Amino acid sequence: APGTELAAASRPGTGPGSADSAGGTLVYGHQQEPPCVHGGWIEQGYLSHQVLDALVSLDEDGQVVPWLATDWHESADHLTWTFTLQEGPTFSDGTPVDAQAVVDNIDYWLAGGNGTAQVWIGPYVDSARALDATTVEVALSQPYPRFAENLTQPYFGLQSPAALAERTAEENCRQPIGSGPFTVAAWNRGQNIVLDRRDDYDWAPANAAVQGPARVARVDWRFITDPTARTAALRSGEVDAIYDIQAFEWSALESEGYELHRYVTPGRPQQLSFNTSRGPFADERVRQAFAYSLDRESVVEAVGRGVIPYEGNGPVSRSTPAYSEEAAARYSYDPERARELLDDAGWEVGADGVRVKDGARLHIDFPYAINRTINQDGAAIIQGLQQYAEEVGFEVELIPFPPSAAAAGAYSGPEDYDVSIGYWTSVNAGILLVNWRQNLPDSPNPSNSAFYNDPALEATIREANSAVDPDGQDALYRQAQEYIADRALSIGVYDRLSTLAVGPHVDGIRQENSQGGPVFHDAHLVD
Amino acid sequence: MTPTSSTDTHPAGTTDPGRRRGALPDGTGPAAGRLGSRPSRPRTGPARLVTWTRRLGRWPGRLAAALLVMWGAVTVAFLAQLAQPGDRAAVILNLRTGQTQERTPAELAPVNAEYGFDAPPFEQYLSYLGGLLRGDLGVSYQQHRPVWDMIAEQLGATVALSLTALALAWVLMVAWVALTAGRSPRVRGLASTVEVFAASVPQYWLGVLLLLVFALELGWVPVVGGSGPAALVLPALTLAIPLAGFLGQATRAEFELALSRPFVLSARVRGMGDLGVRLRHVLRHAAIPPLTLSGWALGATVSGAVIVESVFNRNGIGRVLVSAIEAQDLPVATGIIVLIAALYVLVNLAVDALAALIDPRLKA
Amino acid sequence: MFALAAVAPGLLAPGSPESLDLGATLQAPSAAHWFGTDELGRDLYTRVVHGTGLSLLIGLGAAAVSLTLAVLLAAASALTGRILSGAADRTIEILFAFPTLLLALLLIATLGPSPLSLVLAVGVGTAPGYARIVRGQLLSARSSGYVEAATGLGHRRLRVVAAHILPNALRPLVGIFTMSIGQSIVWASSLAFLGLGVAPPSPEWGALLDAGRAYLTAAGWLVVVPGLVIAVLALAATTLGKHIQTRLETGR
Amino acid sequence: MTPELLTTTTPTGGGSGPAGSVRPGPPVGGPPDGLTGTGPARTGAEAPAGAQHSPAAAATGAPGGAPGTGAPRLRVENLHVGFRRDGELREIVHGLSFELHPGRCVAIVGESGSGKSVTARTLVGLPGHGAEVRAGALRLGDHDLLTAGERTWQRIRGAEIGFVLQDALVSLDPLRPVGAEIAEALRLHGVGPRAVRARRAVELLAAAGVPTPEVRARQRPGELSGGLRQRALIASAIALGPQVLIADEPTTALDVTVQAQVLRVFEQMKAAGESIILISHDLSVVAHLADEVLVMRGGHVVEQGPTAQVLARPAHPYTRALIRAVPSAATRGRRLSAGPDEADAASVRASGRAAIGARPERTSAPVGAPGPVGAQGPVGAQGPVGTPTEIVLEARELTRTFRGRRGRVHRAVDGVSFRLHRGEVLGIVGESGSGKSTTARIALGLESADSGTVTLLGHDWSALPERRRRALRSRISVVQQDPLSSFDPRWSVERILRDALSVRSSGSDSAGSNAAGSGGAGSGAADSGADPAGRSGAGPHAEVLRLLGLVGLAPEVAGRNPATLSGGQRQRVSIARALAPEPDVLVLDEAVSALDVSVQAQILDLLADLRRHLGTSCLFISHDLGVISHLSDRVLVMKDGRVVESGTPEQIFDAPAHPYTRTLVESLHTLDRSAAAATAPASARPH
Ligand SMILES: Nc1ncnc2c1ncn2[C@@H]1O[C@H](COP(=O)(O)OP(=O)(O)OP(=O)(O)O)[C@@H](O)[C@H]1O
Ligand SMILES: Nc1ncnc2c1ncn2[C@@H]1O[C@H](COP(=O)(O)OP(=O)(O)OP(=O)(O)O)[C@@H](O)[C@H]1O
Ligand SMILES: [Mg+2]
Ligand SMILES: [Mg+2]
Repeated sequence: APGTELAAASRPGTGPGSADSAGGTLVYGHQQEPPCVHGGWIEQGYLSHQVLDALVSLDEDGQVVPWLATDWHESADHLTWTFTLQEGPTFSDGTPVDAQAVVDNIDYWLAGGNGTAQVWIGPYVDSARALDATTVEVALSQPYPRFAENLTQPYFGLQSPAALAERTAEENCRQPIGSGPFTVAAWNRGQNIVLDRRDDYDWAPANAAVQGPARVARVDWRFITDPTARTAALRSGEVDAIYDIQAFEWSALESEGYELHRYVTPGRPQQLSFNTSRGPFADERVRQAFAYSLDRESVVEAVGRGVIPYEGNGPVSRSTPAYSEEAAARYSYDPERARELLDDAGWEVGADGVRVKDGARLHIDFPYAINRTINQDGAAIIQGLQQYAEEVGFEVELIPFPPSAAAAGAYSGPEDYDVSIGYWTSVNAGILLVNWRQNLPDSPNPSNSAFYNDPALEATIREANSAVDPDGQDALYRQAQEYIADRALSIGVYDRLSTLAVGPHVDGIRQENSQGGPVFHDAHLVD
Repeated sequence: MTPTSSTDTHPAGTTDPGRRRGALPDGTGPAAGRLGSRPSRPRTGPARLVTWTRRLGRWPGRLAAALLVMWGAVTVAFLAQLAQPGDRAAVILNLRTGQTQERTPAELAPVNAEYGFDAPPFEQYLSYLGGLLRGDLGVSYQQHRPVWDMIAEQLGATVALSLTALALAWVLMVAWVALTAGRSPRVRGLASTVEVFAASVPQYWLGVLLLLVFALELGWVPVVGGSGPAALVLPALTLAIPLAGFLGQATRAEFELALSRPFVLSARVRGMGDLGVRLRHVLRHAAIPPLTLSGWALGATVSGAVIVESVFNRNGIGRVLVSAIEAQDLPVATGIIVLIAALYVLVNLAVDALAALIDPRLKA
Repeated sequence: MFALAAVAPGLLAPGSPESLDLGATLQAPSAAHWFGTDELGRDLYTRVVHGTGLSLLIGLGAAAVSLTLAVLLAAASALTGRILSGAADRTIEILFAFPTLLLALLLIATLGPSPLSLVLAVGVGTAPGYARIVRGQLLSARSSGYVEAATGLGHRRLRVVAAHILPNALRPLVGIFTMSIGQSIVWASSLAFLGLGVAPPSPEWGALLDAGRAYLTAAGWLVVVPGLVIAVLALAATTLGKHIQTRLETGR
Repeated sequence: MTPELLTTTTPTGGGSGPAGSVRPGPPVGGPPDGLTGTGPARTGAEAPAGAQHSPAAAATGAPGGAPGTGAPRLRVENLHVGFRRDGELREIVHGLSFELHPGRCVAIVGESGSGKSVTARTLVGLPGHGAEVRAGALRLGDHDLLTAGERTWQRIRGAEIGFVLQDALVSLDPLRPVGAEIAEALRLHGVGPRAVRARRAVELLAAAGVPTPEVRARQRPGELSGGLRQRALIASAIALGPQVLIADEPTTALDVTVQAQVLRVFEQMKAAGESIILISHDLSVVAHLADEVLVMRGGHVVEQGPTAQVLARPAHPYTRALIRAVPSAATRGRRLSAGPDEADAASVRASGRAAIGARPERTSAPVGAPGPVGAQGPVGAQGPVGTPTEIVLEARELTRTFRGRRGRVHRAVDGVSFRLHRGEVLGIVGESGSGKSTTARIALGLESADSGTVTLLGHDWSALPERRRRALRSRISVVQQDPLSSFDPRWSVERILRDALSVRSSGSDSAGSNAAGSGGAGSGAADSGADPAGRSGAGPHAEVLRLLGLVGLAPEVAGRNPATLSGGQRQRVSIARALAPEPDVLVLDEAVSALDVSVQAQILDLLADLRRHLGTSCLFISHDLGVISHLSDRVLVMKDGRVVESGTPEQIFDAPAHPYTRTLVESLHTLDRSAAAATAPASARPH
């Protein structure tokens, strides 16, 4: 299972089909409120997964299993994929989920309707067409052996083509029409989203614990930003389950009898991307010195309290297939080495301990999107890192910026930072292409947060993405990771977690396997 | 916030000694007097007119002043937003796509055209003002919804919070001041220290502590109760305690002054008990300064709401405002500012009317 | 005490406010750590002491900005000719219609978060309130018996303003200034709470509070202590200010 | 509750009275307004009737000041009252005893601060914060007041003792209609439903002599004149028909006309058998009403006895001084202050003369010189009035309107004209709001007139722009009623006077900048450097001392802050400041109204001296006819902004022409007559 661990009293779904308590409202406390119910951000994916069904699903063993598509196969030349749909599913507006609907959605993704969906399939999918009512054929430009696996990510939830065509973007944002087990009944901004069960739902994915409609009548998806309040609300019974548990609460909640779920998100972990385009980190030695100066492991251990795993690998996390242990082992704490490298690079220790070169101080701007990509534990870890870096003569200015500023694109340009921290979830190492594709004038890649343009690296990654032999593919992915680690373009800090704490009255909440979001279809309330 | 001194107790522009004096000489003035050599002739013509415009004059004048304040507020808000760093079109694009990145001019051009950002600022300003006059606050960059809808959606929660807090503050303050004012020096010292302390307490800190004690430890009130009345208690209390301390300071000075007035003794010698005098006579006299401050305080609770709403996970204008300002969602931010200014103006008119009810001498 | 902490924090707390002790995170107050430790094992007592300087500086700076602005506006409103005075009056009213935090937010959004913009934001945010107070003082001084007496003696207006109106009206400002230091620190910490304060790991009190909030249930001292320190300082400053003010008013 | 109460207080058992005393029968008609019955049903319509029945009651009281013949309603024996502050006890009243019998009036007179009000408040159990009361006995009927608890007190107050507070003008809640205040007294003692109380309030107002009581009951104190307010207050005090009424300075601050009306109300009540404790420093009022007088000074009773005896043959020097200090037409030209003050005054005269002699002679620059001051004939109060001398200040047809409430145009000054000759005192008298102050302010150039002109020393004063006026400002100066507010609170007396001196030498604006050293070291004035006025010759400090000497203040006053001075001293500083520029005209606006009679006497004497020696012309404004007639050479009577009459005091007070003046003077005479009667031998008393 890609990184899915079930801590504490983890139970597989209690016996399927038991109609013991079909109904009730499940109250769930989430930490962030996205601008739309669907979209390219993981927070949107978590939501849309309750409402929009996808073609395929990922099971606990990392296998792609049927959902709306009962069957799929790759052509011999690996350039054509054919999906066969099950008959019967409908969108909640009544439109049937047929081949044309799938084609329309693929076109919608390709056109940028969902930024993340586009970066995953855009470079590979040429076109899609409906062969008949239940058969879709997708033509690729290059082999893309993990195409189906990628489609298990919640960004690929299907929407009613009628809704896409006829409703405004705002309406689809607020209340997308999918074929999922729930529909959006109401969105009280700042407060909650109410998801109502679709009683005629009968096309759950193959890995679902129960088939048929969801067992709870309603999910009250509350937004509780403050972690303390979230945990408190769980303890007081105001909510049945919460997302994102603080590390220091983990063992307490465990001993209090809450069911805890921990999922290490595959894809890019919480890593430091150095701005290689300008400033001190344009110099590889300075990047390496910075990396050596940090006792990342100790800081993460202290703050993470055994819950948050240390991650040495920058490009991908330990739960990602083709993870390179070797890349992860680079740059263990060695302040002496760091000092030597800085000396080498010409940064002399100044009067106040900060190194200087040509009159410029070794000043590092380190912005991070607090409460968006970085939670409170993350913020503490960053402060710990800062302390270590300053030991060897860096002057690190932490610039936490709020979620809405992040949404508005603050601190994203090459002039805005020297080092940045962030994650990018994905189901596999294909994320490398998203993050490391060159940022060129005619094909810009704003996701290349190191501002590092290297045709060789890109070529390796592209080769890996299209490698049909799984072992060969993994080797290429590892090679790319080590390449990045060698040059200290990005170093890992800790793995991003998707954690859930579930109260004693709820059974059957599970975490989706591609990204770790909660799945409420199987959940039910017990007395 | 701030004016911890009770010196400034006059309602805006009503009983302002200097101003009144300054305003008198014109109008009736020397000109009318010099017209005739016999000043005792019956008043006709100009004087009559003056009287009439005077009689009518109060309300139009105030309304004009109110409009002026609102216009000023709109302008300040507009300018502040213009002065913000970053390109508004880029912001809009990022908000639309959920991305956080820089944009190329080619990408920005259509957005600029769509929102009229390519027009000179003054033209933008005029068109914004025009929109306001039509009651159109624009459309949110973030949510692509009319600002009016967004505000309307959140207004109720904040207004309920503000009003509850204000009412609670008054209850706390009146009880506290009425019980402690004019007692022995030690009690007075303690009481006013408590007031100053209450007024000095950071709101969010208080909120967090209340949350910790009453919601987390004792479990008396819900942590995230949504919009029910139980969930209103702690947030309102959080706003009310500092406010009560603040109002208390202004009231106490006036209360003690009123207590020392002869009419208090005169009520006592009539056989009235101490508490009776305090509540029936003195309180009314001491009520004007805190009442005047309440107009401002209601505005200030909006400041408080920004904080309290995030401590208690309440929805409301405050949170919308903060996120709009952070995200440079200009129409939303300006819309809320206009609303707050309007609220301020309205409340102050109401306060003036109320003050005149409490102290009929103010009608003059 | 606060002054000492501000000027020479090292005397009261010899350690570094930022040194980590990853083996002793979130420790409750004890003999070794009077105020306990935070999530990175930093000693809260040391941090609070070392934060005094910056917190006070922000308070002082904001109070200075605020009162300077207030005096300018008030003087323009109370002592100048009709047009200027009207304009100043309106400006005060308009700014006054903005809740303090709103003005501060707008300013910080414009300037970007930093200690300096914090000072400016709080200063500008609180100025209209003080401007009204000062204006009231000026007006009452202007219409006072002694000003009339001086006019009656035939002194020039400028002299009357300089010798009587300004000194008498501005004298209470000493007290107000002290009071506003405390209030400014509270405001600054409110902004910190909204994530617009001084960036970590600075031990500025508002920042401490904000950071401690996440550990409320497990390490309440991280919130209680800085909040208490802020409130006590504000109380001390306000009380001192009031004291000064009454002393000045009673002419002693 | 009320009926019970009243039954217990109607003295039935002799226990409370002195042993073996024969209790006089209950006053005829019982409590005057007949509330003894079932309360609400009985209304006060009977009150006036009761009042008419009761002269008999008064008669049963011991006439001729022979107390102790019956059970007193109130017995006070060796009363001590002190205040504890910071642990330290300061005794204010030292051993005061008296008895109050039905239908009798005991008066307490004495200087300000002598403890009169404290005594009165003690009698209703409200002496004030931190008070400690000791007494041999303090009994009201059956109540031992020394041990009374708060609940007992609440029942006594209002119902058994009515209290009219000293500050009548501010003793009613300004926010509520007076009717509500009266009804409140009824409500507190459980009288009737609301409607009945409201009706009763109107009746009580009527009983207190308020015309159109229905209208007045709905008005707030601010809408009533002082006299009406005073009567409304009395109405609330007598609402429950208390047997004892304490009236603390019930007539101070009232116009004479109103004074007379208020006194009539008291007379009626006394006649109805009520006992009255009257506190006043106004001897004519006391003489009018009281049977017995206690003279207090510094908390001690210095003299006590039947009114006639005390006033006619005062035994104590203080009493004599007090009687002497009351100004009136009869005291014209006489010194009012006496005793040790006589010596003061002498020294003032001496130093004044010395000062005048010492300073360089002054030539009045702009005006045709009237010759040196010393050369001028004595223009005392006795001086010939009609002597044609130079006119220093002339007002012609002054008019000033104010915009009042709701845009109503209010004519504060309406065609006022007057002339002030050199060395003359022109008195302006008139009721409150008649425009006296506004006239003065226009004369001073501090207020502009709508029309009319003011001429100062031949200059068209009212038409000059302020810039040109400045040079002339030193020729006219003002002494205000409330001197404290006219001093910069930061400045010492020395600095205040130096500042005033600095404008003296200014024939031109720029003069006086040649500060000849700041020689006034040791004076305690910190900012001598700020003073631009260094006159050659005498240093500024010497000048300050000379001014202080002129107004009879010790040199050490120079270093003090006015806030720390007594009222009299402050007023003297204010006069010194006014004199500093050596003005030709001095405007005194109610300059003595706020002062205690004895201090007032000192100031009036000082003014008389100064005028005699400096020859300054005075515009003297007061609502006190006594003061005016004591001091003025000519009098202007104002009413509603107009001058209704003018002439010499003799003309005005002996043969008033205008109806308003007539009522004014009549009331004055009533009081004078009773005062005269009181001071006459007891056998000659008219009653
Ligand atoms: N509550 C109090 N605490 C302390 N001292 C008091 C208090 N009330 C009055 N005194 C003092 O008692 C003294 C007597 O005051 P009181 O008011 O009785 O004077 P008075 O004779 O009525 O004077 P006036 O003629 O001015 O009314 C004054 O020195 C006053 O300061
Ligand atoms: N600045 C002003 N604005 C409005 N009305 C005024 C002003 N000054 C005086 N008045 C009104 O003019 C009238 C005359 O006032 P003024 O002070 O001259 O009376 P006065 O005779 O001195 O009375 P008092 O004996 O009470 O001092 C009053 O009705 C007063 O209310
Ligand atoms: Mg008194
Ligand atoms: Mg007057």
